[in-house]
Amino acid sequence: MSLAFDILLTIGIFFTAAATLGMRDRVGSVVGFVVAGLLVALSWVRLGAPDVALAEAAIGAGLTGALLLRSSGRLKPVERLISPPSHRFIVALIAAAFAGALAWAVYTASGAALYPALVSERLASSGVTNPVTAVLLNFRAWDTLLEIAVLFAALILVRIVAPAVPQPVALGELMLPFARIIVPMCAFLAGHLLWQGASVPGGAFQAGAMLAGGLLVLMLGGFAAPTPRLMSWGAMLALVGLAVFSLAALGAEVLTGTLLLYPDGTAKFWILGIEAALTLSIAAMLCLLFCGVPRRPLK
Amino acid sequence: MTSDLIYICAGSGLVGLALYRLSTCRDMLLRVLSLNVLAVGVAMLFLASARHAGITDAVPQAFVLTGIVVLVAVTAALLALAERVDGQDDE
Amino acid sequence: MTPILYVLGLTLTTAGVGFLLIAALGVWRLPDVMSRLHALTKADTAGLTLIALGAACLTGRLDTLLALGLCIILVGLSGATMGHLIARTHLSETDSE
Amino acid sequence: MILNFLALCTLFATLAALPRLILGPTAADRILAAQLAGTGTVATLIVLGAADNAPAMFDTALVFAALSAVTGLAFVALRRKRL
Repeated sequence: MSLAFDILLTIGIFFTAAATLGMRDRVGSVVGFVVAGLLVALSWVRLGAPDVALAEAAIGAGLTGALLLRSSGRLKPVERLISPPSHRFIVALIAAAFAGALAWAVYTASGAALYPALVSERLASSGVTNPVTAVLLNFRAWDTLLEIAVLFAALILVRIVAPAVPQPVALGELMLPFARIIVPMCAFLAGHLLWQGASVPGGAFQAGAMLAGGLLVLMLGGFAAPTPRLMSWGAMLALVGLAVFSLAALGAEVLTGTLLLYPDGTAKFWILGIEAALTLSIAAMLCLLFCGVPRRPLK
Repeated sequence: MTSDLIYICAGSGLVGLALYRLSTCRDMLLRVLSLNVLAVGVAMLFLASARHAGITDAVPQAFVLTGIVVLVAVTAALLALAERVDGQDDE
Repeated sequence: MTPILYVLGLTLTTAGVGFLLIAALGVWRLPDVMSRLHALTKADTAGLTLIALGAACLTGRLDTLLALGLCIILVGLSGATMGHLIARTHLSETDSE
Repeated sequence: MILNFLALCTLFATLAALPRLILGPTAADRILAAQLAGTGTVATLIVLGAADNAPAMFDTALVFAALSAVTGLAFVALRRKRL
């Protein structure tokens, strides 16, 4: 029965993705992609990766859809396919052959599991009990630091390109009770995910995306217009996460002589401190990626 | 093991679909969507091959998690660029 | 887990799944936006509420009851609000044409 | 076993949103389909969580439930800005 579930799910994902990429209607493509994201989150759950499913849920349901819808309204109508049928046929053949080769290569690769033993061996000294959080913020914290830097680089690019700030229309009086319940719930869930990330699935990224979703509801409902002043504060907050993480890396270097190797016994405090700063900073960055960054210099 | 095979097939199918769309389509939004589908396919291959005896390896999970966050940043940057390019054509 | 709770949970969940399938059928088959909206908002929320209550009975733990209760509230709230907003947008667009 | 079958049914209800999504005809229909798929996904996660007795799935369901309105909200709020 669960095999039937997996088969139906994967067929659904593939079909939705194909329909999404083949539609001529912009709203249809974007909504199709969001629905594909829902199904993909289900498949992460089935693959035993609840941390990834949480992140996909928080980002895919909230931010990606809003971002794509914003752009779909501004871009020109879909251009017709220009490639001639013979060209398309050849490309389809090559893509299918590549996909087949990829499936064969992954399936026959000898999956020597090196990491699980290493992770479970060191988990006790990492300060947390959720192995994914341990990998993200202790064993490979260096990667996470660079990831925040990548987010910040994208933010700088958005600032240079400067897309127009979204101007949501008024949505009527029913929005107020809705926002009054949803926004505090988002903030509460973000805190919950951040705190429980140490032991069970959750963590800074999920919490940050959740918080960004709440802020998007505020912005789209017309309760918090993205003024330049507010956006400057957001940009400041976005920088705080990177700054705290870098300072923590340097502090750990001074204390232990190795970059991002936390002193014995205090790892939990380091991780929680970094995660709290990252949550706020990720929420600010995701929001600014949606509404743009002010171009005038910060005061 | 069979269910892993299903997800491996689906993942590589998504990769193939995304590559086909990337090379036959000129529309910018659809290209950004194709890139997203490509990333989902790769992530699915990663996670499906990370399962050993019912437990999913934590290191690939962390990679995929990082990938999702980076992907949304890349998407936002590309969309901002696409809007700018479309605006340029009008002038 | 007591058998009564188990049977109750299964019954509630099955009923909820039935409601959900009816909602899906309505969205698929009904002729225009307004009637589809009508099928969606009610049957959908009812189905999810029943499923969540059934799941709470099946797991029989208080902390999951809290999470599922929040789920019901959130889905009901966003379903109702979104139904209203979609109808509003649709009406204002058909009026202006 | 019964719960696994029920999960299959909820997944089927989720996928039943696809024809409406593809056929349209108006944009409101597509957003409607997304709303149905969102609720269906939450329901599937809840049934799967009850079947495997894994409360972690309820958290994912909760995240979806809280954010399911954001896409629709973006559609409605940014609607008149269309070119």
